[in-house]
Amino acid sequence: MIALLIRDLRLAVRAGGGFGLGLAFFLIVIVLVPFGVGPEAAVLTRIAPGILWVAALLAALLSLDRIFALDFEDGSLALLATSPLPLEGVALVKALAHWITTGLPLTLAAPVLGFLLNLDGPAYPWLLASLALGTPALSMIGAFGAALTVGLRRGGLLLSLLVLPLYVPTLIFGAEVVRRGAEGMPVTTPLLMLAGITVGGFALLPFAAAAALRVNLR
Amino acid sequence: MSIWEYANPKKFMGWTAPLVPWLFGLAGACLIVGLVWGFFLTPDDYKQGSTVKIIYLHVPSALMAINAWFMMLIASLIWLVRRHHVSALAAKAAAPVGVVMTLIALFTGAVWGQPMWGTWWAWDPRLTSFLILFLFYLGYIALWAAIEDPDTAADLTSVLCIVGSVFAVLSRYAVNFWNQGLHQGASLSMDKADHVANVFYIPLLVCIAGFVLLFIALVLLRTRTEIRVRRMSALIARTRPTEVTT
Amino acid sequence: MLTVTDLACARGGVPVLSGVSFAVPAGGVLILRGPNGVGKTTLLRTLAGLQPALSGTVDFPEDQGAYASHADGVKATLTVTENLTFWAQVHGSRMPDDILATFDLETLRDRMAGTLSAGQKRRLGLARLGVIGRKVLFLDEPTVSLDAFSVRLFADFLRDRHLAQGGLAVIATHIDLGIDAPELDLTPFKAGPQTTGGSDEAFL
Amino acid sequence: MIPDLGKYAGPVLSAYGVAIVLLVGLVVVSIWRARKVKAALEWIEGKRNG
Repeated sequence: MIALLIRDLRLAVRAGGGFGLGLAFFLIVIVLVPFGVGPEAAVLTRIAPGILWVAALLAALLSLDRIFALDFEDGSLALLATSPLPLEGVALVKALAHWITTGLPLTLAAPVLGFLLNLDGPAYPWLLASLALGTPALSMIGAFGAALTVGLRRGGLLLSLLVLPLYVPTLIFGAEVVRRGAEGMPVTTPLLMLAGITVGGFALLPFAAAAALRVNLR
Repeated sequence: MSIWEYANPKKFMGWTAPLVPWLFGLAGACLIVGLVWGFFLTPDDYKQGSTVKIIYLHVPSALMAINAWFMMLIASLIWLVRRHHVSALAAKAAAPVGVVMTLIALFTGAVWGQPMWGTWWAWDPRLTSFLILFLFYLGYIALWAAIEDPDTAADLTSVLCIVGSVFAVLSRYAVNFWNQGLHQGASLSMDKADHVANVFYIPLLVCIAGFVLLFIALVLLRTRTEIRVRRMSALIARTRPTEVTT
Repeated sequence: MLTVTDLACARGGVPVLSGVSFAVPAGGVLILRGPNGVGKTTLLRTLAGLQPALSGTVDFPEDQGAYASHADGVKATLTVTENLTFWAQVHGSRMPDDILATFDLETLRDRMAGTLSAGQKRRLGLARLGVIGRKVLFLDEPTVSLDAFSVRLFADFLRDRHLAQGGLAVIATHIDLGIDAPELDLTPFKAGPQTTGGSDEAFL
Repeated sequence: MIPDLGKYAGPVLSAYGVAIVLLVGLVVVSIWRARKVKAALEWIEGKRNG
């Protein structure tokens, strides 16, 4: 499993686009928002938590279809399926690799982009915490969606349609943590719910993803 | 004879054939009686005025929007565990019915709330939940449409339905949490039925019965169509090789 | 030891083969023959467990099967050594020192797989079979885009390393590998249009 | 015979209208497709037997 993780990370680094594209997309969305809503600092402060979360979510969505598609096309996935690695483990590791190459950089970049949106001072630690806790769930849910659509020719668009509704709870609790953090309200409940989604997702979704992969490999 | 025998496609076609027209007739009768009674013969609510008449459409369609998904979940589980083809096709057949029910619930809900909120769309937790349910239905139907092999499609949509159910429940709680306090007391939906007077309650029950019967009739009819489509493609697939060799 | 009994398999829900029975002893090879579309790939994928059989049994020691086709999972942005080490690690084994020499890849060991020629890439894909330590190989057209020299390298590997150590293989191929092995023509096992089974069965 | 709907006539009537159109539309589409598929299947079966 560690070998698979290292291979996926190495592939992502060498392919180049992996990190860069998601981050650049995140940056561009954040830059575009003030053009749409106007430069008023108070307005930006108010919508910053939600915009940051939505933009991070969309940036993570961009690279989802690559989680399994490349390995499916060149036959690696069929070879992995007949290897001693359980497909559940493969799905888990692939989601983890996706998080390290997209979710983690997004989390680290978010505070910088928070300045652009005039995010309130007390919200910064909670922005970091909520993204660090929530983006793994985005990757795991996305890996499940990617497993469902891996055999399809026009899977990319369908993948977004399937995954975005599944992202609703994560988005709600994630943005709520930041909003409450900004207003100095207690954040324990949404933070716990966010952690619950991530832990539950990583515990259960690999099984669903592996089941979908087996069907698609038939 | 085991109950599962009825799930054999041939048997299913046999025993549902005489049932469908009766169900449609009964559903139509219930709906006409319930809706006419509700629309013409019930008084206006002293507070909500004539908007209370929307309850005869909103509550039954909202109920069926959720129950249709629930039925799809059960059918998906049966398909995954016992691999009865009719079960998978019934889930496929129910989805568009569920979509229409969700649309009706959304529209009537928004229209009902309009005079109260002063706007056509309010992010009321209940309404928002139905909007999310609508998105789940869309994804489910799109996945069915995108996969060519019928068994693969049945397997994958079943997995999606199960995972989707968990997330739909989660979304319901998330949405409640997200919009707590903003529309307190303004939410209007099923629990309303508990404390409405009998004048409203009896026609409402007739309407609910009508919607349930209509749902069953539609699902049976559409499942029969799906079985025929499957049989058609199976016949075509099996005859093609002989045509090539002869 | 591989034993196949009365196997039937389907492609896209339609039965293509039925009543397939054979046995391959340790150290033996079986060559599958038959025209395109007869179901060689379907049979191999079913044997490897990638798709379920309609009926019948496939019996070989657990966790000893490996499948390989022309899509052999070679990553263009990994070096030759990295590609092979990865598959060795996944299978919990170590890369044998001489495997690169066996497939004439020694001078290429630190090249990116993406810069190899088609034939070299195929040799790399086949070298994977030498590092995973599996005894029962299911090979689908392993010699596609190999020249005569490379085919001989592969045949030597199969005979001297794999079979000599008690491995066995089922191979679908159109060319002569130069290995003395029984052949099985799949044409007689072709499922007719009236064959029962398949996912459409219930609807007919 | 039409009851006095007061100031909410628009919302109430549109709710009924849209709901009934949607329901009838769904029923009509379902029945139409059922008929079409049934005819097509019978044609194929007839060709196979005949």
